Amino acid sequence: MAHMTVQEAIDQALQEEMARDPSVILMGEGVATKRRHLVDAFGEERVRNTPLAEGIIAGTAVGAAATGLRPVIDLLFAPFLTLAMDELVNSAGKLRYLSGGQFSFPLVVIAMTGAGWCVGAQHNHNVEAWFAHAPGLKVVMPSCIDDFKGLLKAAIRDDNPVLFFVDIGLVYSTADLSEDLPDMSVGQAAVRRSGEDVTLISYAKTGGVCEQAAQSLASQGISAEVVDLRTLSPLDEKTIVASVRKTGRAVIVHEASRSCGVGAEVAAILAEHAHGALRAPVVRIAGPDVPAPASYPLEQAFVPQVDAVVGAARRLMG
Amino acid sequence: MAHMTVQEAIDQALQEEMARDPSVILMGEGVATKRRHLVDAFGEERVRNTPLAEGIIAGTAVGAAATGLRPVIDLLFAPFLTLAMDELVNSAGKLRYLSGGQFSFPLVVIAMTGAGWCVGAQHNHNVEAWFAHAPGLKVVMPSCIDDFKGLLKAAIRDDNPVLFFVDIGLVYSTADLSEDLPDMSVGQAAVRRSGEDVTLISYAKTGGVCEQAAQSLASQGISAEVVDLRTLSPLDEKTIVASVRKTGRAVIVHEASRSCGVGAEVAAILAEHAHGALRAPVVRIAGPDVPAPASYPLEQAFVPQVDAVVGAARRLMG
Amino acid sequence: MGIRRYEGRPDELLQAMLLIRHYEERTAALQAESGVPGTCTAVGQEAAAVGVVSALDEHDLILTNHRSAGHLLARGADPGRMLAEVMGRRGGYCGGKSGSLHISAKELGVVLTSTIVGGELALATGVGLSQKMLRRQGVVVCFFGDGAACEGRFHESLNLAAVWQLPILYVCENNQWQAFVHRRETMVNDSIAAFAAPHGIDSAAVDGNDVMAVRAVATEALDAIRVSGRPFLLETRTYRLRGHFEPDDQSYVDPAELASWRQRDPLPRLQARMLESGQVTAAGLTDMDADARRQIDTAVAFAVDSPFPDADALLTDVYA
Amino acid sequence: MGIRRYEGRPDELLQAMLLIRHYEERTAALQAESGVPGTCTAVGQEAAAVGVVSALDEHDLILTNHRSAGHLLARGADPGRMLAEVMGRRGGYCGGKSGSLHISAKELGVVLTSTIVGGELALATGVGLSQKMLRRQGVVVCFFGDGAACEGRFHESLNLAAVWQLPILYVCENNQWQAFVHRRETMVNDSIAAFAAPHGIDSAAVDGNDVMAVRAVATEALDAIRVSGRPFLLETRTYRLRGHFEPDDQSYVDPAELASWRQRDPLPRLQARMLESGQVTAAGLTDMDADARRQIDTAVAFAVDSPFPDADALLTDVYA
Ligand SMILES: Cc1ncc(C[n+]2csc(CCOP(=O)(O)OP(=O)(O)O)c2C)c(N)n1
Ligand SMILES: Cc1ncc(C[n+]2csc(CCOP(=O)(O)OP(=O)(O)O)c2C)c(N)n1
Ligand SMILES: [Mg+2]
Ligand SMILES: [Mg+2]
Repeated sequence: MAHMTVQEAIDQALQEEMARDPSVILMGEGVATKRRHLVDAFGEERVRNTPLAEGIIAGTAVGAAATGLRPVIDLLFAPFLTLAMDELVNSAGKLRYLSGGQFSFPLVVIAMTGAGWCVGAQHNHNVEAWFAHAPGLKVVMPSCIDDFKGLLKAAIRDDNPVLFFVDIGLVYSTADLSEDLPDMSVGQAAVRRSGEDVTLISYAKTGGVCEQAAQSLASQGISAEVVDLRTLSPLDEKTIVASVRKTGRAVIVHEASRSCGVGAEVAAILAEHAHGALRAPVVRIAGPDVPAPASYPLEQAFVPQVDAVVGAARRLMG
Repeated sequence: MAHMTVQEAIDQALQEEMARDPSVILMGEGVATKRRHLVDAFGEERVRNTPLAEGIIAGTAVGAAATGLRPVIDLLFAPFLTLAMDELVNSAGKLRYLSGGQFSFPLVVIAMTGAGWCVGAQHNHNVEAWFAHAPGLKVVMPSCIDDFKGLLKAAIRDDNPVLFFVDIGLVYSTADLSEDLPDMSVGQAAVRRSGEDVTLISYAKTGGVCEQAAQSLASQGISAEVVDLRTLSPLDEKTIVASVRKTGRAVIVHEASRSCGVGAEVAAILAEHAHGALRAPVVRIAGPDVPAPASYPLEQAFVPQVDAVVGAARRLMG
Repeated sequence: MGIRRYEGRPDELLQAMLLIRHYEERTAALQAESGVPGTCTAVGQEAAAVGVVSALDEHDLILTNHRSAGHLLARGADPGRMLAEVMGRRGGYCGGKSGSLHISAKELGVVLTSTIVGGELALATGVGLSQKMLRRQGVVVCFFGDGAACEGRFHESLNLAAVWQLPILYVCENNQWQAFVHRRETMVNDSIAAFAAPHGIDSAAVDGNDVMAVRAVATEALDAIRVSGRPFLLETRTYRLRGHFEPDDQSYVDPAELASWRQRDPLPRLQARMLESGQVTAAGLTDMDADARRQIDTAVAFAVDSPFPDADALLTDVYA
Repeated sequence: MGIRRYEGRPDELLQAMLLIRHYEERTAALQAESGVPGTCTAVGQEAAAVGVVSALDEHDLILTNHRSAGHLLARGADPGRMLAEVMGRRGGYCGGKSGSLHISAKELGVVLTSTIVGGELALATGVGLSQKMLRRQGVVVCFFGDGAACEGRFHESLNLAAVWQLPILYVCENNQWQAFVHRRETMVNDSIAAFAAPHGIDSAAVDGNDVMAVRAVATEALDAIRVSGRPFLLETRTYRLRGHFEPDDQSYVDPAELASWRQRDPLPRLQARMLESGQVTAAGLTDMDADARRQIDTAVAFAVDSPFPDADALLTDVYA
């Protein structure tokens, strides 16, 4: 076990996959500057700084993916994905289908998002749900260091386009990275803590919020199960439904805005497939439907807090 | 009452609002060609063909809206919005907030979407949920001719950016347009048909599907209430919840893909706020999570059909 | 049918142009008569397509857009499978899922067709990067319209190709129209080739209705790219003689402009030149025309016979 | 504090440049010492900002980006309200919601600041359209970086402004860096001004570290725009002497390049010229420096005293 930042775990994943497969390349505004060691290891051909133009970076990745390379692109902050939506949604997501299966698009898009740096809504906007609502794409958003490494490796090996979102609040957090990490695959949720009374469902930074809430609840005699979605598309419906069928109560937590977020999808799945088991209303604790402010206390107020999760779970217990 | 196409009703709305308010302008790829009569009425300054570049069309609208004009832009087909996401989401949706309220953005974006013309997924992709998941924007998607006119007028008068989606399947449908249309405002759902046993919730083209389903159900002794959302953001939660509290059952229908669609939000609202009243699982009948195919029978198979809605409602009745 | 090779003889080029012309007019007629889905035809632009495609070798790759029939047919596509695709039939190049707007045919090296205007420009650099990094032969040819040159992606693509030295032949088919907007309404200057220089790219503009001229300049450009590995921008100046998307009554088109370009129709122009120089007889021309027409008859029969896809095709080909 | 007017005297310009320099260095110091949020400073680029802004009249409007402090301060912004905004305080220009990256000040005509690179380019045409259609005086000045010139929006914006004849002065502050990427890595040619001509726009490039030269060419360009109503592209060639975003150790910067540009620091250059020509004494310079420093001291005190916004501010200013 090695103690390191999430950023370093991401680096390891890139390093290992680039070493394993010569068709993996890395492109982005500053990747060759910031990940100089990868240039040293794999050369300037495979680690490329780009012009400042997200659309063509993404388009280049899509074109390259269809013709033999496995590009990983770093588009920096999630709001910048707005400049690459055509390439990601209309090309990467649809051209396999529209061509009758002639092409596949093994590529990974990395982007940071979320509160923590007081940079405001043009750098901090959790748009992962957009891509869950776009066909042909997969969406991964890890909550812990092992998943950052393991799921990035899985995303690179996946033959489909994968959006890999990195929660800003976690980038420089440190933790122990497991040695002998098992091979992971995209699409599986994890039950982080087993419980009987209520299921707390979340992803990314709010995974930690839910684990803290579960501890607090435990001390109050409430047994909470904690489900970490890990992959937002395709969603692991089975794990979600099984947990809530067991506990009968669900609190869904994420930082992204509420309306049409991933939490809405989870709640809908529960309303459809766990209706009989639900002993209380489903509750969502989500970011408000407002842009993310820069001011520190406002940014904090945007993010779901442990207290709110604990309070919601207690209310559900009646 | 005049019989006309939806396209003509949209024209009337534009005509009336441009006559009423000289700051309303219309821009887009071909608007001056296709709506020559508006050029004749209001001049080339106010009705402008643009270069083929959705990003700058939208950006121009946003900049103009903040400084005294009320632009309406026609971006043709919804998938082309991918090229204007930065301007719509990061600028129109956020710069009021980030500037501490210094600017407002009265503008309307018109785009067509949906099945009916066999044009495939790069012209037919229902992305309205993306904008419901983006703060600061409003989203309207009418189902009937009166609403196409009345809500477009309301959207133009609204001081906020409004996405106005036109279902391709309705554009050339004809119907009687009410004279003396009352002033409408963005944000209100409509109960199209009152019922006791089950609520059918939908918008756009599937509104008609639900009304047909309700008729069919009536003949089978099931009384269905039909709710037309009309505005997808902000959602009229009150009307939705009140209806389902009354009927105890809900079938949500839309053509957009299921995952993280507007139907997910509606289902989540019901799971949160109508839990006690729900006598059966919530059901969503939505487009599949795949791109829209061009081939006629496949395109038809993509769209929710009356039979499926009737079947779902019957199953809920047990 | 595989990739079509050309020696560059006028009769070969004429034959390809006739096939395209008959294909396009037949799809338009089928639309008008039988409600077959509409298409974006490239009638009047056959020389621009055939001039460039005939200059390619079998390793070269093509990216195209909504107005692609000429490129595909010139490359050797089976008009039957093309029409089947237009009609949404199983026998189409994409199994009916594409319809006319995004037909790719990987077997012909026609990859990643996009109907998003400018879409192919964003993808071309990636294809060029693969060619370069995987040390493959073959230039990437990217066809796009004058309208696409208004999208910022055009510049982003040229710039990246220049910086990374990618083997891409950019071909702007400047047909004077962008759907229902005249090119003049969308740019101040008349030259699209002129956008190349500030990006550090060589360029040329050519009479796009003269197939031999197009072929000559395309050949030169391709040779230069094969040597230098650098991109090149070729503007073919031509005209869209039919409307944007069938049906289209062209009521918005200045009749004088249309008439003047009809005078420059690339087919009669090539035919006249061949007659003049004795490369063909009048009877020979009639035969060639009839032959192309027959091929289209066969194609229609194939397409009409091809079944629609099964319902379960709705859910396939989404993920690899 | 309102819009600042300039007669164009060197001492006025120097005063504005000193204020910016001290402001930027203080924000960097506050970041390093007190954990105040980081900023994108424009140390080394003061002449480019002051040269242009000092040439404006009170009707002109400014759009800027993440590296905006110089533009705002030159326009007369209160450094206290600027710093309060950086610190997320209620007394900031945007009530703390913006932070440093998108500070607008409508009262100064600094509108629609965007930290999306190229964002201001997409909005500028709309502001220009309002000016034109509402028959308002005032040119729209749009500041952006060499990096923004890589985004397609740059071209889309220039093109539309040319076609619609919008009164926009585009000012590219070519500071040789795009965050952690050198400009040379992102384009083949060295001239950004050269992109104007194919769009039908006039342009000029100027030594961006010579404030008098910048002011002169900006004045000329603005005069031309006021007469013609047409856009103009001005490239100011300058250098980002500090890092991209504080803290930044600039370890990736070639020390020789950095040193050579330090030699051309616009402040000592102007000071030396003023001394030489007798426009100021050494003591005068010392006084001016101390004065700017005092203004920043006052600003810091104001900002630190300004309270954070109330919690309910989270939900306000979303819809009009
Ligand atoms: C991004 C985008 N915007 C608009 C359209 C609608 N559209 C299809 S073709 C076309 C005109 C394209 O003009 P040009 O690039 O000159 O190609 P041409 O059709 O003339 O061959 C338009 C506006 C589209 N498909 N994609
Ligand atoms: C669309 C977008 N991409 C990337 C970024 C991250 N970023 C912020 S500033 C910057 C560099 C901008 O370079 P340039 O335009 O030259 O302006 P400068 O910072 O040099 O003033 C980058 C990459 C961003 N804010 N927006
Ligand atoms: Mg054209
Ligand atoms: Mg720069």
